[in-house]
Amino acid sequence: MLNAIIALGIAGLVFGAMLALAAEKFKVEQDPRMLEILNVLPGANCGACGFPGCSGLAEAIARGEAPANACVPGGKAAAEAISKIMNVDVAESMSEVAVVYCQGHEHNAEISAQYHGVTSCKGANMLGGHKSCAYGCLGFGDCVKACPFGAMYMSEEGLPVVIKEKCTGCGACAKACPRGIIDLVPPDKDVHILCRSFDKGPSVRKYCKVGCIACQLCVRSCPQEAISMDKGTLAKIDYSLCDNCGICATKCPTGAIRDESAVSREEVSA
Amino acid sequence: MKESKSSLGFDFIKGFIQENPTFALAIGMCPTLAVTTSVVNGFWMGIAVLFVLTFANVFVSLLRNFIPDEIRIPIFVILIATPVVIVELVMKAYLPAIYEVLGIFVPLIVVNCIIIARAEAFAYRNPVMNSLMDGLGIGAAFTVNLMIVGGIREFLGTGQIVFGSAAFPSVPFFEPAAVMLTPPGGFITLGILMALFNVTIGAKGKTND
Amino acid sequence: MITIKKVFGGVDVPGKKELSKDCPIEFAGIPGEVVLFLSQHTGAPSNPIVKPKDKVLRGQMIAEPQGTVSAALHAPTSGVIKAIEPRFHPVQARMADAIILQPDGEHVSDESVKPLASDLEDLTPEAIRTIARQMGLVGLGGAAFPTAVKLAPPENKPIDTYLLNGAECEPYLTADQRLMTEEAEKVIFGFRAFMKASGASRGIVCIEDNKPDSIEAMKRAIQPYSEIELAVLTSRYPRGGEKQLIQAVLGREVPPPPGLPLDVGVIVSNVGTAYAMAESILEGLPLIERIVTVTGEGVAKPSNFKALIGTPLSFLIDKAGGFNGTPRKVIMGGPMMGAALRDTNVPIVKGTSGILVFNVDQVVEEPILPCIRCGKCVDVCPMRIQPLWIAAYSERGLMEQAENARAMDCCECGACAFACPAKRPLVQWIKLAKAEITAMRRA
Amino acid sequence: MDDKLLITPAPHISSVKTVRGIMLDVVISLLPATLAGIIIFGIRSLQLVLASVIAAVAAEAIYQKVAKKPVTVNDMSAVVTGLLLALTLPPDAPIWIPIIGSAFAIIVAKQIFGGLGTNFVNPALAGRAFIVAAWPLHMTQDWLNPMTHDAITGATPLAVFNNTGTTSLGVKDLLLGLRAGSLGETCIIALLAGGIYLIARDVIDWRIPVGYLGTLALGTWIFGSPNGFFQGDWLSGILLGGAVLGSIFMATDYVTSPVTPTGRFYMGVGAGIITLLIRVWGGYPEGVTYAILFMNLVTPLIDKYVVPKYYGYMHDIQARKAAAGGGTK
Amino acid sequence: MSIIAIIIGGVLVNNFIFMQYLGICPFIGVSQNLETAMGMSGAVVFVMTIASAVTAAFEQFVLARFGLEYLRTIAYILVIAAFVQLVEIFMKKTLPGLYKALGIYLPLITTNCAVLGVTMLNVRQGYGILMSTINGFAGALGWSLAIIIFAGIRERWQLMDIPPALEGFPLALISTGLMSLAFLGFVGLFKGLF
Repeated sequence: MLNAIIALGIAGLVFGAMLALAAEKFKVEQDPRMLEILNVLPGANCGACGFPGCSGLAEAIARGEAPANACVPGGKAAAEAISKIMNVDVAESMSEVAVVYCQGHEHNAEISAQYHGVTSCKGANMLGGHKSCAYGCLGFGDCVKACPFGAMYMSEEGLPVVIKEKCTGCGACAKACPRGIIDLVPPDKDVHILCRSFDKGPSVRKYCKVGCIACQLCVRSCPQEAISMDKGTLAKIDYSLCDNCGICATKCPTGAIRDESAVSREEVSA
Repeated sequence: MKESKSSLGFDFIKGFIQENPTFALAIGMCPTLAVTTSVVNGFWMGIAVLFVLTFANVFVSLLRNFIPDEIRIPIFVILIATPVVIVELVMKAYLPAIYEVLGIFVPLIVVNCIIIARAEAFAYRNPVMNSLMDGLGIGAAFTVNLMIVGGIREFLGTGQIVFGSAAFPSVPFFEPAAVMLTPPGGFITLGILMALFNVTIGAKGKTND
Repeated sequence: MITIKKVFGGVDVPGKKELSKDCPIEFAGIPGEVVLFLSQHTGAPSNPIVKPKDKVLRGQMIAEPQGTVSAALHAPTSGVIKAIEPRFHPVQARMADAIILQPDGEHVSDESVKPLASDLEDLTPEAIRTIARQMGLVGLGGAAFPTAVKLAPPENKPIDTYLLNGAECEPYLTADQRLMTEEAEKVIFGFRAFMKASGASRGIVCIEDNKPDSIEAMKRAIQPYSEIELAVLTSRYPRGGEKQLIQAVLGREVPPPPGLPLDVGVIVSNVGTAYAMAESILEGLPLIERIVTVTGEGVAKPSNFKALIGTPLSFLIDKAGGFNGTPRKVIMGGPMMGAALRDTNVPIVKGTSGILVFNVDQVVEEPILPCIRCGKCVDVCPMRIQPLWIAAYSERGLMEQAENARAMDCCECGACAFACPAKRPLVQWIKLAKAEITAMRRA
Repeated sequence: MDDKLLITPAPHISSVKTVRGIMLDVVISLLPATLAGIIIFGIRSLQLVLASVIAAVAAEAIYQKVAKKPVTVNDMSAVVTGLLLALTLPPDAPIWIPIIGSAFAIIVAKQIFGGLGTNFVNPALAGRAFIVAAWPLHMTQDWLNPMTHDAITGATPLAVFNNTGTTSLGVKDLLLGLRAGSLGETCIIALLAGGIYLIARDVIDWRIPVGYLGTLALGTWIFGSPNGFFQGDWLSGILLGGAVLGSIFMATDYVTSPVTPTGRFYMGVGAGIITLLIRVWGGYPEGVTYAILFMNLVTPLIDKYVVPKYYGYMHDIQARKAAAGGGTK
Repeated sequence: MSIIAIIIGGVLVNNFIFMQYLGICPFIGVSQNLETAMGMSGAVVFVMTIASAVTAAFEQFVLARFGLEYLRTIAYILVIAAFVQLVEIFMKKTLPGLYKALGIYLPLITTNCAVLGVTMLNVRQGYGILMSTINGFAGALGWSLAIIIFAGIRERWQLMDIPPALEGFPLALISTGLMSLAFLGFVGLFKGLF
């Protein structure tokens, strides 16, 4: 009995002293957040997260390479604590939302060829696309796949739809779109000219029911003079001038301009 | 440290679903695989872990205000190793056959991630009663898990389930598959069970979004 | 005689040259509209020097090169400039600026179109390079690299050997074969001009053994010139790839990108380019026309045309007797590397060597299956990379791994996708990866 | 849609080879051996083969239906798996053995990893290894005598050979397959015919079977005799047991063998070494299954480290040096 | 000869992962890519070998001498934990290159049950200090072989469509099961030598 106490006591003392010494001696300058995270982590070093030990994970989280809930044994408590440490005003970053500038789904825009190859917009775009319009949406959903927040989906007609409430304005979809028809706009803007075709009016009319035919009715009707013609063939809204009045949307003969507030009003009344 | 507001009942029951150590958190794999060739082995292993876990949880929780943060891990290890040694000695004395079968996996409870994880993630920041319930709940869930895995492997591997003196009679025309008692059988059984847990219970009670 | 070295990889493809190999080159005629893209070559687009409504004459320069790596553009026939506007570019597969020319049918030549020299002795290397640049010469094998740039290797990389590429390993196409058979003398004249401009002391004409008539003609044409030799290659795709040709004929390997043939002292030019060079010197005629094979089971009368650059496909197909049945696929270029088009209302460009029309029977429409790792693509890849992995990484967006798997080395010959039993679009995936990697590197 | 032109990436022509065609070739090449098995061991063999194939196809179809994936049984890969599994069974095995084996092979070893092309072990061999571990007695004792079809007692010729280094069977019997053994492994002539067909059709790479059998022959010659080194009966060593079947039809499985020619050779040699290890010093009379399975496991490593030198490799370092030395592009 | 038998036994026959169920957590956790797996392997070989030696010495000179065998568990875990720390300190100072390669894996090893496991097995087998060291080394080699092979296989998972229910642990366990099926072939290998 005495032996046991003595042996363990001595061992404990020796090891404790050693560990304390080591902890003191090898304090390395590290990301303070990493140390904070390390403190919250269980310290079990079980490796279940796939990183070499808790410090490895803490470092990865601090660098943003691992999610806050990567620690399985730590569970919810650790995840919450870590996200608190890592929380860099996530809520405020929603300063913009994505808008898809095309309404040319399969019923609106002419399909001129059949495409068989890598099923992605990038792949189809490489071959010029299967739609007559060389500017419009290809409909394979590269943007939807790129969205890290699940804020987009493909409509039944084959156009990507942005769920405004979920969109954080990160721009991943815009980067993924090979035709550059997704842009980020201030979330309070409701009126958009949903066409990116620089083709002349007659050719647009030939292949798309909802394209901008450069008739300039919107330009003339806008009380704020916010709309101008880009390269003479495509109407464009200057969002800094637009006041959401929606008059242009009512004038547009092809329905290329969309007033979302009007749409939602209709939905409410219907 | 924020004190948990969860009820004692929840602390007990969560181990079976959201924080099921085997199926949801996938920790403590080694004993789960190694000793589950029969229900009985699983049961005793589970009880051993239950005891150690509860003991460690309670003491960590009791001492949580006196343990310095920097050296908490070594202290946890001591607080865990002590009940493990107790379990070892008790088992050796009263259940020598089981002790022999479980082999080194009894002392290895010391390095079982479940225990240190609970100590750190729960007991270190919760009151004693909650920690007690947490230890009992997780331990009980672990025991049940081991018995389920053990039961499946024992039945498929030997054709019957023996518990104490009772034995379920073998099914006619059923030729037991010895592979279930070997490592491949263990790995595959656990993998499939985990997948089943994922699509059924786990899908409903996800801890983290 | 040159011994041909062993080359790794490649595939045996059905040649199908018999459709058009005996059809003599005919002038296709003047179409109703000529569309001249400002970017028909590797490098910066040329800069238009005409305005809409301007009258131009055949051979008159209408766009000048912009920067070193660029090429001039000339009016292929006389007429009026209708517009300068975006049109669908068949090779780049996107809208690109083009000069639209309305021919007047007179086909009157500009006064600049007159013989510049009749003998190479009269020209310095510098003069030859200037002519190549003035005349808008680009490689006619497909890549359309400005010839003047190619002919001016940096001083620290001397050129010892010039290869004339008459391999034409793409199935179906016979433009080069006809050219070599019919215009052997001129081709060799142009080739000698190249050699002189580049300073190469040794020239080798490389032809695949499935063109005996061309071999015969070229053999006769090189007789007087001891510095030019003939290499007869066994036919196997992609023998005519620049790098594969150098490997087979000289046993040298070009360093991986951005390595160029001149890094190993070699320049390779297509026979069509040599012919255009000869035309430039002997006739003063810029690159305004080229030989185009219109062939495939889907055209009524496969032919080899001398066509004006900018002629619409539909015009040439009509000249070749129109469609033979319902077309399923129209390809600009050869079947291995050409681009499928969604309509025939696009013009040929300087790099267009053929137009291919397939009916349903010739078109593979198999579903894309998962990779079974048979390794056939590895066995055939002339660049000795492993297309299956690169494509798989590309499919999953793992571009860094694709880069590590040497995606950038790919020469896009299509041998892997040809060999793939699962009919996977390997080349397309690799091309996508290359585009992403290039973007990544630029960033 | 057909009135519209089709746009696809280049190339626009394609070889005649298809996945289905390749699988069909494998099935065709296995027919002689299957037929030989049926002749040698009786109609019982046919039942096993049918049970195995049907179970494999059914397992694939059912799994894909349940997992809501497109059903791809018409690519024939399940047929190949079922057939291969059946050929490795003792001819007197109960009929439920191949059924369970095939189901395990298809579902656990192949489909849950995503189906064709993604499994990392040969499904047929995984199925076989599973049933050997599950019902060892059936898999090691249910042998039949050739032609007479009566149950065999005592050790199989291979077990005898492993212990004594000799066999009472003549080369002619071995080639014709007149010996006890697994259903499809005995008739060497039929197997070789299938192998030659596959090599001629450019389906399999000769490097795997040659590397495998060559290594095994060499090893048997060196270590295979209890009397001392370099006295082993190497020919019987490769003809007895399942080495020929395994090396031609199983080690060459595309999905689970390396993609490069050199890698494939290593695969063959490695499998030969492990077979020898298990036969000469191991606890099982036969090591072909485990040898190939083990090589399946290291195939990703072989693929990663045994890669062909890319074009221009020789000049790469030189070119870099030149670039560093101020050379222009 | 018995040394060779121990090594082959540790690597192939009694492989820690496939036969002994030891060190499963890091085996599954740290096998997502080959480089990490190799770093981990190096660290495990290093620590397991020396931990075996140290605990065997501790057993012989302390526990056995004073009749304290019942404290083995607690003593070993302390010895190993302290030892790993010491190694870390030592390595950082004297072998910075090696530390860079292996150092980050060291903390993970303390709780690798294979390390404590192998020391326990050594005692049960009655191995002396030398044999313990060899056994620890062999076991670590076997563990490394397993994780490196597995990492190779897992690197391919990024190219596969895995059903969501199976993602992560379930598929890893089933794969391990299939791998251990292959390792079953080594059962009984060199039986005569043991």
